[in-house]
Amino acid sequence: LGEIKRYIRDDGRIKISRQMKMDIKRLKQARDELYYKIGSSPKLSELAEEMDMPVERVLEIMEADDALCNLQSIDDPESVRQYSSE
Amino acid sequence: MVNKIKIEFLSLSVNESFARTAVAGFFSELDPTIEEIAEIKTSVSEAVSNAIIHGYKNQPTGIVTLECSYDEERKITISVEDTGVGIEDIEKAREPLFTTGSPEERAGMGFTVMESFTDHVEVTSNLGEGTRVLMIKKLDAGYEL
Amino acid sequence: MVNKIKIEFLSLSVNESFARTAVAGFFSELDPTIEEIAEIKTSVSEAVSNAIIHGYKNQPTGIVTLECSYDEERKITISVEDTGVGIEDIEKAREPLFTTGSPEERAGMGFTVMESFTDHVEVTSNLGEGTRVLMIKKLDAGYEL
Ligand SMILES: Nc1ncnc2c1ncn2[C@@H]1O[C@H](COP(=O)(O)OP(=O)(O)O)[C@@H](O)[C@H]1O
Ligand SMILES: Nc1ncnc2c1ncn2[C@@H]1O[C@H](COP(=O)(O)OP(=O)(O)O)[C@@H](O)[C@H]1O
Ligand SMILES: [Mg+2]
Ligand SMILES: [Mg+2]
Repeated sequence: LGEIKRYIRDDGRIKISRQMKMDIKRLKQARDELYYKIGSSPKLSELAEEMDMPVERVLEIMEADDALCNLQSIDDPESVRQYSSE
Repeated sequence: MVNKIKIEFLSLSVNESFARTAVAGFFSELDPTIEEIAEIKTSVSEAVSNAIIHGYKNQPTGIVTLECSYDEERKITISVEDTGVGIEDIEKAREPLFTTGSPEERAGMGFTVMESFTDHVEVTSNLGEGTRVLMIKKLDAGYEL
Repeated sequence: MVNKIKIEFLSLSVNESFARTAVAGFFSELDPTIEEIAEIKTSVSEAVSNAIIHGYKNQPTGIVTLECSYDEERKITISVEDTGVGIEDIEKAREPLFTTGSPEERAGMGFTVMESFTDHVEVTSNLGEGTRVLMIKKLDAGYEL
């Protein structure tokens, strides 16, 4: 979360660390694959196992993605519902 | 009541995101699905932003009280309370699209979202005293470790 | 005091990870470095586990109170309080390697870790009444948005 805000510049462009970007991408990939495999939304533990990281880290990445999402469309509260809209 | 927490925070809009994070962290122990986490976070956001925007009229000096619990049956409760202006007509406030805010800014869908993302929403409020929103949700019953 | 929160939770070991997540979420608004966040989380873990393990002797019915704040100068405070057994000799307890637990399980380094990861650690305690640990830390002073 903080990691993202740190990269907001005066011009409003958002830069986030390459690592966090990759982690967010991996999280979405893993989520989609698991969803496809089990036919329903994966559990936090399943996602953590798939990504080979602790649950706390998965939560962190979800927060970062969340924050990024809010920044991209501050006036669209619907955007935060991305995870449930599948 | 297997586990419970109580959080008090200032009515600052930055604390909406704190509340989401804290609640997700608390319920992560129950190993919810990604979808359940998103539903919980969104519901908390709606209730907390209501307390800040409507209850305290965006004054940053109010205290929002957030209480969460879960039990052996994976039934979770989330209560969001403010001591702000209160709601005159609760039934009306809960109607979809109803808002006392400016229609350009507010969608009037907060309560509708909470209702659709949880199993039960209870609102108690008194004018000049404040508002409490209690949400109850049963996590996936077929869960096994 | 620009922002502050108060969290109360049961003395269950699962709540140690909740406390870490919640505190990290609260201070994320200050945009700390990854290192600072790790230091804060570790310090909170040590203080909270002490409250649960020593203060409440692992009984799950105690209440741990966690208070956090930050100000314009990016000075943060974290207070962890229990109403458990209390500490007989605070000076001794703070010595590196000192522990009243079993030496195989406890390293006796909790206070030393808190001291090295924050700028200031204040311990107040009364036997039979409980313990409060206050940690103060200044985040990166050279920070600008
Ligand atoms: N905590 C609260 N304190 C006072 N009024 C509230 C509170 N929560 C909701 N309300 C009232 O209920 C209405 C509907 O709320 P909601 O469905 O969330 O829509 P919106 O927030 O977009 O107005 C609000 O416009 C407000 O008048
Ligand atoms: N909240 C507390 N309540 C009672 N005693 C405490 C508390 N925190 C620390 N202590 C005492 O201080 C000692 C040293 O604590 P610490 O440095 O964290 O080492 P450790 O936890 O490994 O024993 C503990 O063994 C315990 O006797
Ligand atoms: Mg609303
Ligand atoms: Mg210790």
